[in-house]
Amino acid sequence: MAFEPVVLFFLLGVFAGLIGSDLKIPGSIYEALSIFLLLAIGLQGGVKLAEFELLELIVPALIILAVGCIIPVAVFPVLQILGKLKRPDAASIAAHYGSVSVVTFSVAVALLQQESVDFEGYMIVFLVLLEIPALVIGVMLARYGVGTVRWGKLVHEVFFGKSILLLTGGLLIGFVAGAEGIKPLDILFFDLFKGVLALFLLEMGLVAASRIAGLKTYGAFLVTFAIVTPILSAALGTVLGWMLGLSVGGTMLLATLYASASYIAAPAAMRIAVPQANPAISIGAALGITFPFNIFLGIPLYFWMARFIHTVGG
Amino acid sequence: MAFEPVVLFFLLGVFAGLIGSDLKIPGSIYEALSIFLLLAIGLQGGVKLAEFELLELIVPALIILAVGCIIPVAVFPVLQILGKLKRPDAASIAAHYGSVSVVTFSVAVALLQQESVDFEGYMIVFLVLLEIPALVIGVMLARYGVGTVRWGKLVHEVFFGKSILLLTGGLLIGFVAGAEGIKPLDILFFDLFKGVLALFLLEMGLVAASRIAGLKTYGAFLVTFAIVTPILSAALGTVLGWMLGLSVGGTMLLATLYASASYIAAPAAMRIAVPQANPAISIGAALGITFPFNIFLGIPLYFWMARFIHTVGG
Amino acid sequence: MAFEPVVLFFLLGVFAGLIGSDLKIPGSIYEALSIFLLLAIGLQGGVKLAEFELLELIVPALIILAVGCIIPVAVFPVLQILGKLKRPDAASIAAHYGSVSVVTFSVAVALLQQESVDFEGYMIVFLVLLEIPALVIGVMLARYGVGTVRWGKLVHEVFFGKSILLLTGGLLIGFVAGAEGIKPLDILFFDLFKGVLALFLLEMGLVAASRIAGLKTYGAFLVTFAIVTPILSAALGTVLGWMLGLSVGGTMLLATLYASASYIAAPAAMRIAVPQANPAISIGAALGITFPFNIFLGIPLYFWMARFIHTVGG
Amino acid sequence: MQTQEMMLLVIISESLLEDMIIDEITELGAKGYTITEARGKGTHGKRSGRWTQGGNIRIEVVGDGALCERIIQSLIAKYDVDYGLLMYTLPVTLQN
Amino acid sequence: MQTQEMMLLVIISESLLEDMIIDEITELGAKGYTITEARGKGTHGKRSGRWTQGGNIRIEVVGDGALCERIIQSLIAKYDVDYGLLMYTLPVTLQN
Amino acid sequence: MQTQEMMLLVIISESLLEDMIIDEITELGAKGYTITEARGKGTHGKRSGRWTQGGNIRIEVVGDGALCERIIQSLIAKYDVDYGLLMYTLPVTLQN
Ligand SMILES: Nc1ncnc2c1ncn2[C@@H]1O[C@H](COP(=O)(O)O)[C@@H](O)[C@H]1O
Ligand SMILES: Nc1ncnc2c1ncn2[C@@H]1O[C@H](COP(=O)(O)O)[C@@H](O)[C@H]1O
Ligand SMILES: Nc1ncnc2c1ncn2[C@@H]1O[C@H](COP(=O)(O)O)[C@@H](O)[C@H]1O
Ligand code: NA
Ligand code: NA
Ligand code: NA
Repeated sequence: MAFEPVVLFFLLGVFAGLIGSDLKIPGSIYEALSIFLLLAIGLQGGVKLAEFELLELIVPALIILAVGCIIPVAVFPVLQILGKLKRPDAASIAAHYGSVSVVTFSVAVALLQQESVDFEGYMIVFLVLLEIPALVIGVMLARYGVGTVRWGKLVHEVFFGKSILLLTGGLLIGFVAGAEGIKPLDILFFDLFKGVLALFLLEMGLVAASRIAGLKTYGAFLVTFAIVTPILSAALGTVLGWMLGLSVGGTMLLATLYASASYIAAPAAMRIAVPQANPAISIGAALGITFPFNIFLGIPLYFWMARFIHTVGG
Repeated sequence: MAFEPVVLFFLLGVFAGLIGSDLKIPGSIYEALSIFLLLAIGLQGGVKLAEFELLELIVPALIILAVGCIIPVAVFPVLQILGKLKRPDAASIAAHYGSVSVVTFSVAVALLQQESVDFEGYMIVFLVLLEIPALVIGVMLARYGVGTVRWGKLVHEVFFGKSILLLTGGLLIGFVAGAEGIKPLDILFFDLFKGVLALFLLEMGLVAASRIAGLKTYGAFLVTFAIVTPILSAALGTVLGWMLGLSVGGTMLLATLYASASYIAAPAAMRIAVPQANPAISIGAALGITFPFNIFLGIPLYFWMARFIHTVGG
Repeated sequence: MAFEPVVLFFLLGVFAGLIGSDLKIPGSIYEALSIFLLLAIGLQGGVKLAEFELLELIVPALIILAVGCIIPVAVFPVLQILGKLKRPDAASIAAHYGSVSVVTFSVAVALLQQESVDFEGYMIVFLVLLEIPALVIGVMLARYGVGTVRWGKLVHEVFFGKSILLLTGGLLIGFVAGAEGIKPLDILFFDLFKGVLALFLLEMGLVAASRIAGLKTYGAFLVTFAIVTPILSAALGTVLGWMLGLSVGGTMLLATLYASASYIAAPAAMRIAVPQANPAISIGAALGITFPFNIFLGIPLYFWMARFIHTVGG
Repeated sequence: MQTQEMMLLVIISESLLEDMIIDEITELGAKGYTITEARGKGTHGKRSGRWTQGGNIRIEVVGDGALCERIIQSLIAKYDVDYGLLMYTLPVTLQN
Repeated sequence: MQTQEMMLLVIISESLLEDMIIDEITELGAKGYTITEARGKGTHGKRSGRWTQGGNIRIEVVGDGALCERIIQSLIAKYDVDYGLLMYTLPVTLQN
Repeated sequence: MQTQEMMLLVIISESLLEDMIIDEITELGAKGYTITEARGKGTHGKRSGRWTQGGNIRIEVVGDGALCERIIQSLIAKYDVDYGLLMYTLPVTLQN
């Protein structure tokens, strides 16, 4: 199975966290690393996007968005009925799993690059688009008939929150400047990308470790949920990617996007919009189980699925 | 007109600031970026300086310094009489505009590099020298006949303040080590320079945005002042550069130095030495108007002016 | 004598510190730089280690460790009797000088690279191993017959403290991933290494400056001790390296390891385990005298010693 | 030099709420406030200041008793149930 | 709205001791605590927060008088001689 | 264990003044002090701690009433007009 050394840094972080080492990445460094990753991934997407006919992307984008909305809507009743979770918690978790994870996406891209597999550069646009609708659906599910939502605050939080802003900002700069204009920035934003991703994964490991302890409290249902949901979502993405005519790489990335759960944008938005939800449960599942599952087993699996459907389906 | 993609990051920052995004560069990262920029620019200058005969620089340096002192002296009465500003405010603003901006200089250098235009490496020495006299003049203007100045504290603040120290320190290290000795550091200090400048401009945009709001209070005079002053100062620099026999690139850089207004060294020094001055006015003008004007319109204009005078003047 | 430009940054830091400049590297940046250096040095070692037969290293490693233990045991009575230091202080200083300094090691490696001298890649393993036993000996010397030691806490502090953890973690990742797998991380962890070391030395200079003032209090004995000890320890290392059949580079690195004094791991461990010791004395000596001595005079000297013994001894 | 007997209200809450609490206390009439970054533990669990757990802020407001009372009432109504929140008051002497 | 008269204990000590002090006060019964990063000077010299000198932490514990007394006794016994430590108490009114 | 009734003086001012204020209070006889980084708003506008706006520092000095009074007088004379400055005092019980 395909293996990408960068995930070893995540393991190191988990180990350090579990044994209670005093290792920690200072908060401001973590902030800087995320700003870097978001900008860099946006720039990469923007440069590649400049080579495409934008209008041709509208239809697939709408389809990918619409199908993506199935995920939170489908998992919500599962969480309420099978998981016996309270409405706000179920809605909040649904939003996390409907949204996407930039770091999971980056690890998938790293794997494709290592295996020298091409992919459509505009996948990054879908990454940006998919961050949003699930959050809105989550809030609606939580508040249906109950109290009022501060939509203004929420919309602001989501659209102008730093994740989306840096991704779209980077996308636009890359698009406007083009490969030529960006060249003097290549060494910072492109060549260092994977190294920075490694450091980021180290920190993610430290945080995931602190989540693993809390998981016992939530029991077998949540663990199962956090592993089965990404696999099913990835299957949905694989089939859709294949039907839309994406390459093997693109198909695998769409599957990864659907399979990934947000742990940056979603927690912040849900804490504001659905404060009754316990953040420990949703982040615990997304970061403590789904994220490690995806980077170690999920991504190689989705890669295999994408190749499989392209071989079998032609 | 010549255009340098790095300024797009400034725009992104301004946009994020104006819409009230939660994006912010942590303070310690900002500190680290400035330390890096100052050291790197010093090193670059030092390496280039090693190729020159130092003694030959003394006369032009003295002329450039003396002419540079005209700027604060000339704008002070304008600010007092036309602008109706109080003496300490007029003096503080005079100091800001007499001093120079390292980031504006860096953007100008980036433009020259992109356009493959050569320049005299020792311009960086003038950057260091020009930081200082305007601050002293500003304090004298403010305190003339009024109270006592803590000169000791001020001189210490200016000469051993981190900007000057890192610039001169870098200059000396570059000079001593030479291009050969610096080579293993090239990738950090030279190749990454422009990427770091991009991140820095992002933060500058965020800060400028917070200044733009405050500008309404100060009215049309200050806005006009903050645009006309750099143009006139640049004209002075262009003529002087040409008379001193600088290349097109060197002439443009001297114009940019004269045109730029300090927003790091000057505010800190003025807050200590002229505490009666309202820092919001001077920083607002320097950072909210002059800085963006310079990087978007000024620098291309000064470039045009330098080429013009060299074409016409021969 | 061999000279490595990177030490100029240390001088700049010392100068800035002594004149009371406001230059400082923010704490979180310092943390990030150390994490980077430790990980990078571990990765470099791991990649090189992958080329060796591990079993063959066990015997020399044990010998190097055993001989290394002589240092703290030998200096302890000197400090107590000649230096008239109290038992806890003598023990704590013994631990500092028995342990090793990663940055001193890095400067030595930088010199070898600049002089294009090869060395055994597995030296980094000894760096990791040598951090530990001296700390244990130090605690035993301090507590012999006096009170109880919280060994659990101490062992945890030492083995799972971030220095050892990042060094060994990097070592393992480099070993598992190998040169091929690490390649996309090369530019961050290898090419930038020396630039980051330069920034780190700048901060070290700032800190050393604050230590130099305090040294007058401790007098001539401590200054002499802090210069003679590394020279004697280096002599021990030189002879041992030559007897073990190490190359000139490897011999010089072993001498440097023995000669270097810890100022990160040791102070933290001693503060916990021997709280009666005054940290200002031990850190003052290790950082204020031994460290600068080593990077300016010691390392070139140890290099000369290594070449000498290989020439004379054949 | 005249001194003034005032009330000091200390509010410890989640960093996330900073903007909203500041808007609130400013609207209710506070002339100023001071914020420091904090972390801690309470009935809503540990808030280590690491990113996914979130940190706390510690807000000080010096004001008269009535102002403090208004702020307390309003913050309790809006945030006490769902968010980490601790408030205490004490008398202080304002010196300038 | 009921308010409650409580004691506020402020502990200023070396960052290095954070884990140990937190364990201590939690075992002695504190329901919560708030920590801010600090630096300072005292009889154990300057603690600038720069790495090799170490920094301080400032811990606030709101509790009843007996709890504060237990914590004070225990910390004095364990840390007062060898480490930088300053503790003071004052009465506060808990508001939520 | 003896406790001691003391005064706590809290000074909130601009970070820029740190060195000068510390020199001042040390000369006036303070045995120690504790500093935390802060930001805030007052009559001199918002001090967000972002670089060009500058941040605040919050200084605590535990001392006797006379010392606090000396520090207050001196800081008012030197900095109250031109710089952001807030000072308040309260009685505390020193515990070690
Ligand atoms: N007894 C206490 N003493 C000091 N700080 C407390 C105490 N209880 C809670 N806190 C602080 O208030 C925050 C919110 O408290 P809570 O709403 O109880 O989770 C915590 O994260 C602590 O920082
Ligand atoms: N008089 C004081 N006022 C305020 N803080 C103090 C005072 N004395 C000591 N401290 C703080 O308590 C820490 C430890 O004090 P000490 O044990 O005296 O070194 C110092 O680093 C200061 O942060
Ligand atoms: N009413 C207040 N309550 C708490 N802190 C205040 C208050 N007024 C001012 N401050 C703090 O003191 C600093 C300086 O105040 P000022 O001199 O009024 O600008 C502000 O930046 C705040 O941090
Ligand atoms: Na998803
Ligand atoms: Na100028
Ligand atoms: Na040693």
